[in-house]
Amino acid sequence: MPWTKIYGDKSAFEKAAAESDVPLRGITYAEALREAQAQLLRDDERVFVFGEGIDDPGGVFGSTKDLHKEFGDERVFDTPLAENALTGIALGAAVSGMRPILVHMRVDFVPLTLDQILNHAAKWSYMFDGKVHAPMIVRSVIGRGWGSAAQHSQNLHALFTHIPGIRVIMPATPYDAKGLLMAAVEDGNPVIFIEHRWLYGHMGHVPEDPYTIPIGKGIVRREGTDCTVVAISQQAAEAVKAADILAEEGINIEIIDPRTLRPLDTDLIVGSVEKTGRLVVADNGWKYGGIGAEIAARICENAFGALKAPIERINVPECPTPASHILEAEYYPGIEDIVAAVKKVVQYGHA
Amino acid sequence: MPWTKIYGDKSAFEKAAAESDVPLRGITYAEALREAQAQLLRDDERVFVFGEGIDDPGGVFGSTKDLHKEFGDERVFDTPLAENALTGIALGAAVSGMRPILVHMRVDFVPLTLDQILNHAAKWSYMFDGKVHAPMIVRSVIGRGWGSAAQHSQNLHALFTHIPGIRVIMPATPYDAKGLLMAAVEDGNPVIFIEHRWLYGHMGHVPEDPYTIPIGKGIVRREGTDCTVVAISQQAAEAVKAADILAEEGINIEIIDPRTLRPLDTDLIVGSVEKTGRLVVADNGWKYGGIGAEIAARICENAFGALKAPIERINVPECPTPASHILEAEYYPGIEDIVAAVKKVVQYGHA
Amino acid sequence: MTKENLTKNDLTKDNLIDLYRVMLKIRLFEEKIVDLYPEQEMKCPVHLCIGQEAIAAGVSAHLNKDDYIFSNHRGHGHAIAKGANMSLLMAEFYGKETGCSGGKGGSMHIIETERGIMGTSAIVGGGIPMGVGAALASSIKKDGKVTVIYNGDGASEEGVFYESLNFASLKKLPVVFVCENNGYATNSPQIARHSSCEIARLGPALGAASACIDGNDVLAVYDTAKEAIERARNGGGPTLIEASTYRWKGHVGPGEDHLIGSRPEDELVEWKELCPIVAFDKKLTTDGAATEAELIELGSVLAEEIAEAVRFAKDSEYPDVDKLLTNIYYESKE
Amino acid sequence: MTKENLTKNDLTKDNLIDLYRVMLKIRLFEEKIVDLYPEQEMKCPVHLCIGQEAIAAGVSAHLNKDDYIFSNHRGHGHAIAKGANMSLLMAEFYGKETGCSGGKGGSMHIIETERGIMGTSAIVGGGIPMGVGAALASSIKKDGKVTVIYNGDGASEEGVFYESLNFASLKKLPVVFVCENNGYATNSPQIARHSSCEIARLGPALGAASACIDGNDVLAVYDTAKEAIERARNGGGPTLIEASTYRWKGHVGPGEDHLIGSRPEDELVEWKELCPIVAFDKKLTTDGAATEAELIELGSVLAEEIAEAVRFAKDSEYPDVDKLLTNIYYESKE
Ligand SMILES: Cc1ncc(C[n+]2csc(CCOP(=O)(O)OP(=O)(O)O)c2C)c(N)n1
Ligand SMILES: Cc1ncc(C[n+]2csc(CCOP(=O)(O)OP(=O)(O)O)c2C)c(N)n1
Ligand SMILES: [Mg+2]
Ligand SMILES: [Mg+2]
Repeated sequence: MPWTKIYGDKSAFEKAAAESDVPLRGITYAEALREAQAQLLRDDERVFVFGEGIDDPGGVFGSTKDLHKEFGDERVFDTPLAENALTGIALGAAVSGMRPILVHMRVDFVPLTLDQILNHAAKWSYMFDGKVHAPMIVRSVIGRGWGSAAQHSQNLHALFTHIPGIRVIMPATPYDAKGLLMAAVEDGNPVIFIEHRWLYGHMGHVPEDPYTIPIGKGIVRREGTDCTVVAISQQAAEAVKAADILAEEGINIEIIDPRTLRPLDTDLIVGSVEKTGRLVVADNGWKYGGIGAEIAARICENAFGALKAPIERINVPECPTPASHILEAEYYPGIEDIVAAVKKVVQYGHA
Repeated sequence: MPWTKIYGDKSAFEKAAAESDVPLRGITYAEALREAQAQLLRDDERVFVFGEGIDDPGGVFGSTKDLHKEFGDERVFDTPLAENALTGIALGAAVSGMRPILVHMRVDFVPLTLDQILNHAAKWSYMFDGKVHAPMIVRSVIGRGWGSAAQHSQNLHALFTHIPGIRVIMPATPYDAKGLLMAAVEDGNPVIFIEHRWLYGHMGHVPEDPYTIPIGKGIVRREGTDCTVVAISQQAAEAVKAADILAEEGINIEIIDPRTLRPLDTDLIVGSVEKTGRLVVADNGWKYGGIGAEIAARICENAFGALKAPIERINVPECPTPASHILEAEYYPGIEDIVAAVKKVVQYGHA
Repeated sequence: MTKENLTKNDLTKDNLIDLYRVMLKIRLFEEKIVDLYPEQEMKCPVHLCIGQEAIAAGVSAHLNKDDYIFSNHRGHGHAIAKGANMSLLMAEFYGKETGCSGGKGGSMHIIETERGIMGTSAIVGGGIPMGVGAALASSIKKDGKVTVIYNGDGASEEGVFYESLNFASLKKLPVVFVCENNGYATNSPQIARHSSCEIARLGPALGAASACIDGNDVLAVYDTAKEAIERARNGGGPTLIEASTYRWKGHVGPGEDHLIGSRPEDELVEWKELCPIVAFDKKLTTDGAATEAELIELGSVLAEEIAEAVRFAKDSEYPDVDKLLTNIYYESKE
Repeated sequence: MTKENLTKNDLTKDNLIDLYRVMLKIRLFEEKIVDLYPEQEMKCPVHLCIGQEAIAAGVSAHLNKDDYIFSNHRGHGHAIAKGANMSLLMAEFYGKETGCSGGKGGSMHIIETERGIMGTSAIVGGGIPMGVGAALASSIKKDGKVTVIYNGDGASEEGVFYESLNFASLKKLPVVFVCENNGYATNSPQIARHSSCEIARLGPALGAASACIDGNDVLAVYDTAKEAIERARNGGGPTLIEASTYRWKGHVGPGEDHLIGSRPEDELVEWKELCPIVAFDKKLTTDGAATEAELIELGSVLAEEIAEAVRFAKDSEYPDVDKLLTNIYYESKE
C-alpha cells in the first residue's frame, strides 16, 4: 500500500509515484501536518492553534506556515514564553468546548508543563467521573543534530507513556502525520503528539481529503519471518534501510511501527514475535524505563516461551546528548545498530 | 541482621528487641529521617534543609520537626510555594558548594519541577564535562489513603528513573531511610529521595551514629527458593507479610528490596531469578513503563531462559487514584495480590 | 438574575437578603461538616472556608448560571455561591456514586458543569491557567461568558499565576482573578513567603486592573466584583482582586490551628470579631432591610436544606468497584 | 580590580578604556564567528549578541573574579565580560576536547568556574533560579560574593522568573537580575507576548529594587549596575535592571532577520545608528580620554587575541569517543 510505505528520500517516492498505477499525491511530513491543521481549522470551528513563534516566517519548520494568514490571528496565534500556563490554558479551553492544538517547538520544553499534563489534563475526565473531557493536543518536535545538545534534542516520549489518561502518538510518515493528527483532535482526549525533526522533509503519499487513522493501531512496515523489529518514530525510517541490508544477507525482518505508544498495539507486536521468535526494539529514547522495557515486559507476559533469543533494545546511551558532532555521531543509534542487533538475535545459540 | 528486617508494627520490633542478644535501638522511619538530617546539619556546614512548611509544628510528618530550632532559620527554613524555582535554587546552591536538601510534602508536586530536574540538575555535570557537580537532594513523600485522590497520592518514581544523571532512592525501613539519606548527601549527585507516608510510623533498628548505605545496592529481605518477589518501597512491607502466608502453604519467596531504583541492582535480581526461576514485581506505581517493565527487560537480557513462568507485575491500575474509600481499597495492591501473583507463577504449567 | 446595573447602595431588600443567604448557606454547610466529620464517614480531607464566605457571595452575585468558575482545594464555598447542588457535594464527600464527581473526586475535586463549575484542582495554582483557557474559549467563541478564578494568597507565589495573568492581560480576556488572602498557606504566614503583602500590586505590573479590599465586607466585595466582572464582560480585560480575610478552621479538617501551636489564639479571636456574617446581619437589621426573626427563619430553612443534603449523601450507595476503571478516557458517543 | 567607589564621572582614562575594551572584545569575537560560521566547522547553534555588548561590559566592571554569573543561550558576551578565556570558548564551539565544556556543551553551554561562570542554560529562564541559589549559598556562607543573572525579555514571561525574584526579595539575597530587553524572543516582538513593555515594573511589585535604562549606553549601565551590585553586596537585596537594546543578527546564526522577513530592515538600520561601541568611541575621543589611533591599536591587539583563540580551537583535538560516557555522574575523588 503506498500509504504504509516509508520512502527514504524524495527521489524514492518520485520513482514509486511514476511506477504506480494509481496517481500518488506526494507531500512532505511538514506539509502533511500543515494540511491536517488547515483542514481542521476549516472544518471545525472549535479548533485553534497556538504556541511560541508559530506565526513566524518559518512556521515551526513549515508545519504551521502562514496558517494565521489563512485563518486569522484569533485562531492561530503566537504566545508568550510560558509553557506551563499555555498547557493549562489549552486544557481550560478544551473543557469549555474547544479543541486546542498547542505547539512546542521542542519536546525539551514540555517538562515545564508536566504538572498541567500529569496532574490536570490526564486526570480531568477521571477525577470528575466523565462530567467533562479534555480534547487537547500538544504537538511537539524532537530535535536532532548540529550540536543541539543536552537541552534541545531529547526523546522524552517514555515520560508521557507512563501517564494514564493521555494518549501518546508518534507518527513516522507523512500519511500518518496527517491521519493521526486529525484522529487525535477527533478523539476527545489529551494527546501528546510527538514529531521528529528529521522526518519533516520526508515525502510520501498523502490523500488530499481529510482522513483519520485509528489511535492505538500499529502497522507492519515490512513483513518478515526472522526477527521482529519494533521501530519508533524516526527509527522506523532507519529500520527500513536496515532491512534492505539484512535482506541481502538473507535475513528478513518484520518491521512494526506502533505509531501510537499509548495505547500500545500489543496484539500486533505479540503476534509478530510469536511468528519470528525474536525481537529488537529500536528507539531514540533512553533505555531505562523506555518503550523497549514495556514491550519486553508485555512479551514476557503475553508471549511466554515464544522467544528464541534475548530481546535487544536499541537506544541512545544513558547520558544527555553531547554537543560535539564526534560524540553526537556516536550517541545516536541507526542502521548499523539495527543490523548488528538483528544479527545478534538471529545468530543467538548458533555461535 | 536486625537492620535488614522489616517489622510490620511497633510491637513486632519490640518483641525482637527484647529477644535480641545485642541491644537494639528502635526508632521510627520519620525519626530516622530526622536524625539523619540533624546529624548532617551538625557535621557538615554545607548542608541546609528547606521546603514549604518544613518548620511548622508537624514538621513534614515529624521528619523535620524542630530542626529549625536546633540549627537556626538560616539553615532550616520555610519557603514560598514555588516548587520549580526552589529546585533550581537548590541546584544553584549545590553547584556553588552547598549540599541542599529540599523537601516536598508530596511527590505529586515534583512534576512542577521537572524542568529543573531533567533539563538542569541531571545534566549540569555532563553538559560541562564534570567542571561542576550538583550535590542536591529532593526529598518527597508519597501520600496514600483517606481520599487523598488523584493529585495527592501518586507514585511517580518511574518518571525519575528514566532520567540519566540523577539517582532515585526509595527506602523501605528506618535503617535504610537514615543510611541512604546520609549516603545521598555524601554522593555528590542530584538525588530524588522518595519516602512513603505509610512507612513513617514503622519502627526498626537504627544505630545512633552516622552511617551510610551504598547507593545502588539492593537487599534480600527474606531468602527463598520458589519465587523472587522484587518489592518497591511500601510494597516491601506488604511482601514480608505475604511471605508468611505463602510459607504456610509451603511456598518460600525470596524478597528483594532494591532500595535504589537508579542505579538498579540488576545483579542481585538476576541472581535471585536464576535461582528461583520466577519473578513477581510489586510496586505501587503504574505498570506501563514502570519499574516492573525495566526489571522484566533486564531479566530478558541477562537471564534469558531462566524463567519457568511469565513475570507478574503488580501495580495500581492504569488510572488516577479515586477518592472514595471503596474504590481506593480496590485501587491499591497489597498482601493478597502478592499472594495471588506468587501462586499464579508458582503453579504455572502445573494446572 | 444578574445585578449588573446595581451598586451596593441601590440594592433592594431581596438583593441584600440573597447575599446574606449565600454567606449563611456556606457557613452552615461547613459547620455541618465540622459536626459530622468526627463520625469518620466522610473519608477525605476537607478544607473549610468558615470566615471567608463574603468573598464568594459578593462575587457570585454578578455571575450568570453559565459563567465559569475555577477554584482550588478550598472550593466548597465557591461552588455553593455559584449555585451548586449541596446534595451532590455532600454525597461526593461521603464517597458516594451520586456525588458530583461520582465519588472519584472527594472534597478537593468538585464540579457542576450545568452551573459553570468546571472542576477544582488541589494543586496550588493549578486551576489558574485553566480558568484563563476557559476565558480564551469565550473570547474566541464570543459567548459573552465571564470566568472567575478563585485562589489563595499562597497561589500567588506559583509561577503559573504570573504566566496566566500576563496572558490574560495580553489577550484582554474576560476573566477575574480573585485572591482570597487569608494570610496563610497551610501554616506558613505570609511574611515567610512574600516580600510584600500587596498581591494586588502585581495586577498593574502585569497589565491588569486590580483592587485590594476587605474580603469580610460583602458589600465591598460586591461592588469591586461588579466593576471587575463588567470590565471583563465588556472587553476590558482581567482584574486581580485581593480580598483579605481569615480562615477560622485548620488548613485541613475541622480543628483549630492555635490548638496545634501553629498560630496565636488571639489572632483567631480578633478575626472572629470581624465575622462577615455577623457584621452583615447587624447591618441588615440596623438598616431595616431584615428583622432578626427573618434572618433566623432563613437560617432554619437553610439548615433543613443542608440536613436534606446529608440525608441524601448518607442514603446513597457507594460506587460499584467496577467504576474504578470507567471514564479514564472519553469515549466518543458519536 | 573592582571599581566600587567610582561613579561614571570619576572614571579614570584606564577605567574608560577597560569598558571600551570589553565591548570591543565581544564585538570582534562575535564578528569572527560570523566570518567563520559558513565554513561549517563550528557545528552548533550560535546566538550572537552583536549590538548588546554594553550591558555585560557595564555590569562586569563591578564584579570580582569570584563573583558569580548565570546566563542563557546568548551567553558569549556575558562570559567574555566576566573574563572568560576565549580560546576555551572557541574550542567549545568547535566541539573540541579542549573546550570549556570538553566539547559536550557547545555554544549554549559554557562555563569557567575559576571566573565564577557557573554554566549557562538554553532553557529560557532555566538559569534564573540557579543564580538565586548561588546567591543563597553566598548568604548562608557569608562569602561576600554577588551573583548576576542575565536574561532576555522573553525570560520575563516564564513563571520561574517571578518565583525566583520573589524568593530573592524575601531573603534579601545578593543578586542582580539583568534583563537584556532586545525587543524580541526569537521572532516574536514583545508586543505579541507582553501586556506591557515595562519589565522593570515587576521589580517593586515583587519587593525588589529596579531600574530601566538604555542598555546601549555603557556608562548608564555602569552606574546602574554599580548601585545594584553595591546594594546586593551590602545586604540590600536584589535589583531588577531592564536594559533596552537590540540584537543585530538573527536569533540564531550569523544571518540577519530582515532578510527572512521577520522584522523590518529600517529597525535594524536605526539601531545600528545607536551602536554602543561607536557611541562610546565617539565619547572617548571627544572627551580626550583616548585617541582614535589608540582605539584602533586596541582593536588590533584584540583581533590578534581572537585569532589566537581560533587557532587554538582549530588545532585542538576532538574528544575521544569514549568521553561520551564520562562525567554523567560525579565520582567522589575522596
Ligand atoms: C503545587 C502545590 N504545592 C503545595 C501544595 C500543598 N498545599 C495545599 S494547600 C496549600 C496552601 C495554599 O495556600 P493558599 O493558596 O493561601 O490557600 P488557602 O489554603 O490559604 O486557602 C499548600 C501549600 C499543593 N497542594 N500544591
Ligand atoms: C523554555 C523554553 N521555551 C522556548 C525556548 C525556545 N527559545 C530559545 S531562545 C528563545 C527566545 C528567548 O528570548 P529572550 O529571552 O528575549 O532572549 P533573546 O534570545 O532575545 O536574547 C526561545 C523562545 C527555549 N529555549 N526554552
Ligand atoms: Mg491562604
Ligand atoms: Mg529578547
